Amino acid sequence: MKVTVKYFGLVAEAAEKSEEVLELNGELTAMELKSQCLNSLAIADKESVQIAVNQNLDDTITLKDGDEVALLPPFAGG
Amino acid sequence: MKVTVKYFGLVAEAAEKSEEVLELNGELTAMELKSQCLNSLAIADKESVQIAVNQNLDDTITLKDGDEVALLPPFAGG
Amino acid sequence: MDKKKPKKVFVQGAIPPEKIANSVANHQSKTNIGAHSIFLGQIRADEVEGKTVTAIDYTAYEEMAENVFHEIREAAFAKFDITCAHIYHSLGKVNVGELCLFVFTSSAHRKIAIEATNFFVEEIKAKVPVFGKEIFEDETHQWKVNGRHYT
Amino acid sequence: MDKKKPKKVFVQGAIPPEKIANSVANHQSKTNIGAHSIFLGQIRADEVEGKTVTAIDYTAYEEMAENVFHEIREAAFAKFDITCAHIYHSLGKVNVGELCLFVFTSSAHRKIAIEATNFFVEEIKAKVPVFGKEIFEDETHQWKVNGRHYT
Repeated sequence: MKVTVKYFGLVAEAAEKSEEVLELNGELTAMELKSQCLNSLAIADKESVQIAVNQNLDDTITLKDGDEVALLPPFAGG
Repeated sequence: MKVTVKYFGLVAEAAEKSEEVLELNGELTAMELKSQCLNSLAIADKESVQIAVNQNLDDTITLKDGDEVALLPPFAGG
Repeated sequence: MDKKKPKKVFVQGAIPPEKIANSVANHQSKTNIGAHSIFLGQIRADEVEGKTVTAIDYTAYEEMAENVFHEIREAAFAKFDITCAHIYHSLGKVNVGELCLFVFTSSAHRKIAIEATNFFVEEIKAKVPVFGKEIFEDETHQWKVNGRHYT
Repeated sequence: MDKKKPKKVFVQGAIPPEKIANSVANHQSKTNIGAHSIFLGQIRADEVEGKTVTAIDYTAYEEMAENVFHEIREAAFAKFDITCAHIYHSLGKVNVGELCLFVFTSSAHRKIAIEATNFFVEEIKAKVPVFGKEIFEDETHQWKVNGRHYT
């Protein structure tokens, strides 16, 4: 199955990309995908990165084909 | 002794004047002067009128020559 | 000290919206500011016993009022770590929909600016000898009292 | 319903002070309004380890952010008896001294407008996926985190 992963802010900077489409095999939760994506990246505080699945911040969601996933560093609006 | 009395808002309207100079005989507190000035006026809530002596809202002050006294209805700023 | 200088608060008639833009623009060179908090009072078309307010005519015990505004400023600067504070209040006639009060505070941090603006608004309503004649469409009037409609 | 209509919050670059005057002027025909409360965020020249911030470059997960802004608006209208509410947030580069956030609420009564503006500011900072790259004078940068400097 395919999911689109979007990278923002310092995560996009560390990943040197803003978006990619991943081909996943088997069941995977949002949290597992987050670990996999952040694993090789030079990010000091990986705990502070949140994952949204179809704009929903619940990281226990099991991914399904066509999901849009976003890796969100700490918010800095305002 | 002479004191200047200033009237504002609904007190000025009821008194039909904004200022007068009164010639007072003997000792008088601010509260006594207030009663005297408001006595004959058609004002529904005389309790709500404050008196300032030289811009000071303490109505127990004893008046002295040259004081500026102001009769102030409820504030409505803002 | 700039912040201690007495400033004239009263303006004749309504406060134009452009005054807000100008005041904000004047603070863009102060780069220690992170937050501005603004309160504006606007004349409402209140209905009282079937008649509608069309304007408020403001008068004040001006000398005392300017001194009280100044004391409120001093208290605000003692209480809050604000960079600047400006207050403008109308005198004379202000029509429905127009602005009669403009409070503007700035600080490095948002909570301070917001709390300072609230402090100014509450203090002004409670302590400044300003009087308001509410004028109805039929030219009759009644005297406004803070706390009666405006809570 | 006007208040339920999704509105675009993001603007490119700094928010000009004139936008505030225009927004206020647009509300002078709404004669049930008695109070406007405005919050403005301005870019501070913060010093970090001897270097000074000269700008913040804002990016966002735009689709999600616009939806979250909309949810915050719905929550605010459910919680507070406000007449109107407007939010504008910058995207892209905003220089020191310029405005990046404009929150504007109106109500018949002052306390409601003031509380609603506070609610918006806190909710926006906590919930909207906006990211800020603080750019220093030497072209290096660091990523801004809410709550670290801005409390």
